[in-house]
Amino acid sequence: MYLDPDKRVDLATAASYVHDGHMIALGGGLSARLPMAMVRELIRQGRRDLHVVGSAHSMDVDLLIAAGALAICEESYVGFEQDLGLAPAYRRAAETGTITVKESCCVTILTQLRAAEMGLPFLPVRGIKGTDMRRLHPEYAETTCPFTGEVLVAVPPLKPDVAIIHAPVGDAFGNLFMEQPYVLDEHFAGASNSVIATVEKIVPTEELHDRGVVIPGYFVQAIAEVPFGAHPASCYPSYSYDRAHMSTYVQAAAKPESADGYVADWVNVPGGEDEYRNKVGAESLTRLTQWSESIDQWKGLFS
Amino acid sequence: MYLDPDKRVDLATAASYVHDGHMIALGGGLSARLPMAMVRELIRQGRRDLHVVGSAHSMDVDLLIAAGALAICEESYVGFEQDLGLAPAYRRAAETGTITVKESCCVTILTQLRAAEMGLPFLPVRGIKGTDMRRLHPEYAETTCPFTGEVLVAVPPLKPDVAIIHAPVGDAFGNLFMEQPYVLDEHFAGASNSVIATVEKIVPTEELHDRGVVIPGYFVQAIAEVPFGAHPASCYPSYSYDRAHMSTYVQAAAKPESADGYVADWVNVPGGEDEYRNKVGAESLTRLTQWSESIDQWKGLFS
Amino acid sequence: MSSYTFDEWYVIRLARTISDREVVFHGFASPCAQVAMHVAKRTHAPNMMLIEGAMYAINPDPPFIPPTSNDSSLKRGAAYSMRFEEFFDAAIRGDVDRMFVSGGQIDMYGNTNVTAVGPLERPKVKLGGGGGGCNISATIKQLTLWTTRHRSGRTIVAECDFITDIGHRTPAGTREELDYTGGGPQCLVSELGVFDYDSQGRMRLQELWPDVTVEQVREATGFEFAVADEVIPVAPPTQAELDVLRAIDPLGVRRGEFDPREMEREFDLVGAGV
Amino acid sequence: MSSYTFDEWYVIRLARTISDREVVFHGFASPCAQVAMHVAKRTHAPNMMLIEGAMYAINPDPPFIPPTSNDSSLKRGAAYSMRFEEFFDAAIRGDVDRMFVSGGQIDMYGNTNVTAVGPLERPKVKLGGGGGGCNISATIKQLTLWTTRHRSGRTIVAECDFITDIGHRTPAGTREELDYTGGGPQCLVSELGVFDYDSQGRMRLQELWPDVTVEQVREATGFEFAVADEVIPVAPPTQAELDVLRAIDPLGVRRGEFDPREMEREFDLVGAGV
Repeated sequence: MYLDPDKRVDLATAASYVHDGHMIALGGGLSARLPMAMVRELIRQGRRDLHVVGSAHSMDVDLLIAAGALAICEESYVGFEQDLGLAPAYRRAAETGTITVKESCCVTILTQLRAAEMGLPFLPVRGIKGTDMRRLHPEYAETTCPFTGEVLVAVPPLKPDVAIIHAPVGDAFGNLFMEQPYVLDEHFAGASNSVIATVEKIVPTEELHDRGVVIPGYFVQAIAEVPFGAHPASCYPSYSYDRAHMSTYVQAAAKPESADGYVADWVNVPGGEDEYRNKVGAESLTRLTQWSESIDQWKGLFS
Repeated sequence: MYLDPDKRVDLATAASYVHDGHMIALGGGLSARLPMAMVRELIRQGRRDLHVVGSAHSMDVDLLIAAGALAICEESYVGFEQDLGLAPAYRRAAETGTITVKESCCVTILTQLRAAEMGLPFLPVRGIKGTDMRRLHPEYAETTCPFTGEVLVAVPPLKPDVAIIHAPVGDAFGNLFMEQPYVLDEHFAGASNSVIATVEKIVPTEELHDRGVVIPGYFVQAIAEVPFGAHPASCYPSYSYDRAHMSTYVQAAAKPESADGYVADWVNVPGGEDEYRNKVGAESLTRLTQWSESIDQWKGLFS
Repeated sequence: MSSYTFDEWYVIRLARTISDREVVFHGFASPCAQVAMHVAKRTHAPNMMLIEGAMYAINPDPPFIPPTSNDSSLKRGAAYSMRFEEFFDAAIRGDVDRMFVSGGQIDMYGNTNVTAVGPLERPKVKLGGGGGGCNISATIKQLTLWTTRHRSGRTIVAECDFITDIGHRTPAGTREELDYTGGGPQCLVSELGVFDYDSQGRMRLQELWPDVTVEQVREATGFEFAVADEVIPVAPPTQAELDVLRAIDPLGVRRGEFDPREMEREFDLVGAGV
Repeated sequence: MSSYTFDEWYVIRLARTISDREVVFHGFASPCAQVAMHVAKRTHAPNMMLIEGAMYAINPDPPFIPPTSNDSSLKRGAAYSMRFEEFFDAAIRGDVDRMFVSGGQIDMYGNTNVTAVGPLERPKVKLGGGGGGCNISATIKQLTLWTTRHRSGRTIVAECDFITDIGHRTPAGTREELDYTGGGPQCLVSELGVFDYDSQGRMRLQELWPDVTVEQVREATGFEFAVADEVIPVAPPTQAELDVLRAIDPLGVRRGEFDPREMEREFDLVGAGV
């Protein structure tokens, strides 16, 4: 439990809590609330050999792989759905063996996080038997129900070293408000040794209370205010996702050289997040915040 | 899952879903949000041999015992705290052996409800070992962690036939809003075969959505509008608890004859809940709703 | 009489695999299934409970289907959104009636592979992964399988290189032997035909699109499959279904699942190729 | 110099068992512990995390302590209230530093009985029950035991008729043998004295109230207990502590725990009986 009343730090300091070789959990999912600013900062700081666990993700994981920061990927999905297709860097790394793929299932990951949250050394999980998932997970075992005799797969707790969560607003203590879907963020917070949070805006606690605390601050070790910290993912109600930028990334990541180019141009820039935002451009960013003005405007962001 | 768009019924119809011998879960806890109107209606309808499961309760369980409706009590606590003391009917029934006491622990009950919610035939629970709880629960077993070798107590799922939940507001589909503490209500809803709900007021879904749905309507089989349906327990934000009435009950329940008198005077009345509310009196009820007018007024309800 | 394209008809056929009063779920990256659920809810299955993909929103009324599964537009109008664990718990304990499942490979018994084509250690194609399908395919009551890539010859295969989601039986045994309570695949809708599963859990051709022959299906399929005594043509869509479909998917995200050649298949309202 | 009553001093002594920066919990039906936590938070332990009894509210600022543990007044000013499972999960996984535990019976090792006095099948007194104490007494880091009924002679007993909450060892073994990670009882505060536990987990007298003798404690205790080399008087409360206590508990709910005779014990600010 982290009891300091004021945990505000800058992005670089927050990122320093993540060490080489850490097991990390990335908040949000697919195109929503990905902690992209923190991902970029970890790359800037040269983090290596990370082990990422979670459910369905996209550019956050792929960019860490493209930048050579990831050693083990234990997600249930990495990709850009039917719209932009397979995750280029993930695919290449998996096919050439430069990362260890420990693909998992949402239910299994959830169960392993719950084991950590509940302080239990194992939990049974229904499913897995009969599939090939155990070929990727020699660490699973079996357990027999003492009441029914049913044999179930037993999974160990999953305790990430750090959960990295981005939210629209938070307070100095680290209380976080976010909209649904929370995805696994609540469980990441409960299962991890610490949470480092980035938020669009740090507000007084009273304001946060009125909106509703989703992740309590006692799980949070550090909080940094980073506007557009999820870009190019969405962070509702602040902004929608930047489909054009995601598409630019997917095209660049298709080849190692152009992937390096993306990292050089957008991530490893001397001005950090300020420079990133400038490069994306105020006009583009503002457009993403205007999703709520009309259905046509919203829909227009996806055309 | 209960998918009817309109599940509104009267209290008597809602109560008819509870059958003799059912395992029931009562929502709320201690002096808050107890489903007292439904408890009274079950007594009026002569329900027998009920098996109640839950955490810390008071007059709801004690009144069911006083009226002879309960056969098995599997709660973690039944009483009136330090203020009004031990639960008279519960105590008498336990000491004379007229009910079966399967006292449990909040964590164990929670774990057993989770097993039902998660569709698992057992779950391990930390604790219990070394205490005398297993003397009350021969159904528990043991399981060995396949990773650490630790022996833990294994508990079976707990699937109540009916969860009986009272909330300040709901809609026709059965979506319910309530304030914290939710106690075990969410888990009762997920683990039980059905939920029957009473609410202070049924409102349009849009209004409920703005306040926030806590229990989704797909768990709810029937919903009845019953003003002061938790009295003499509280149902915030509508009203505080009626300490004087609780005290009247505790005094009456101290002896079998006066306990019968309470049931005759307050429960088995021909006019049902209308008569109950009349008897409590509009003035008393109104006073309980005025808790929010000032701190002194609120505090005054407890003096 | 207006004409319609194959993607429209296909999604409407998918929608018809849903019965009224079912609790139905689609995963992310599944626009055809996603649009099909909204079509069903707005036509023949008004009392189904629609669980919206990655949002877990209950019966939302989105203004449009966006090209990503967890956009906020997809929970508009929903009084409630499940938490992650609420949905998966419901699926595991058997409270979900139907899920849509697809895969890079699908075998005779309806097992699917969304993990990797080729050897696991050095795959030829690393697919995205299965989300939660692995576990919940065991317990959800019925599965609708779908693919828009049957014609490729690489999708409906004798044996999956990796079994991610479970069909009627795997080398480890039948569903009964594995203690699984879900019923497994009920049907497979492909861009060539519609299949059910026989009592042994094997795929069987039941319906054909009017511009496809049994021979074409055989050529595209990696194993011998049974054929129903009477193979019937897929019933044409109604104007009401087409109207609903076009209203809910103005961006045409469903089309992202198809090979461009399939887009050339166009029909009129009696169901004949034009 | 103003005088104060025993219940006030007692609660303040209980408050002092809390260290700053601890995560602390009291159960329901525990007004002395409840008030003590608010006193500690407002005096020497401003950075403790106070988890409010049956509300699971974090660091609330209630306008008064009501006579029931889940009244809405008890979450006033809290930015967050834990769900039931959030609290109990935290307690089981070891994230809670201290819990207050009492009982109708408390034995030499700090095991407590809140279930039944007398034979289990036909108890002499059926107590209310233990809430969540049974499980979480195993894993919470430190326990503060308290009783206001030591003098009765029936509370501090050689052996509990039923062990609901676990102390340092039970007939089934020590905490280590039972794989329990919590440290067990750290101290026991009674209306006669204050005890700690020795390396064998046995109760040991450390402090006495000024109006109590060791002999009186012996008479009231059901077993031979060790006595510290130097038994010190309980340190008197400060005016600041008394002010805070009186402000937070204007209804005097703490008094409900005491035998009326204890209310006659009155002191002045140097700690001597008057």
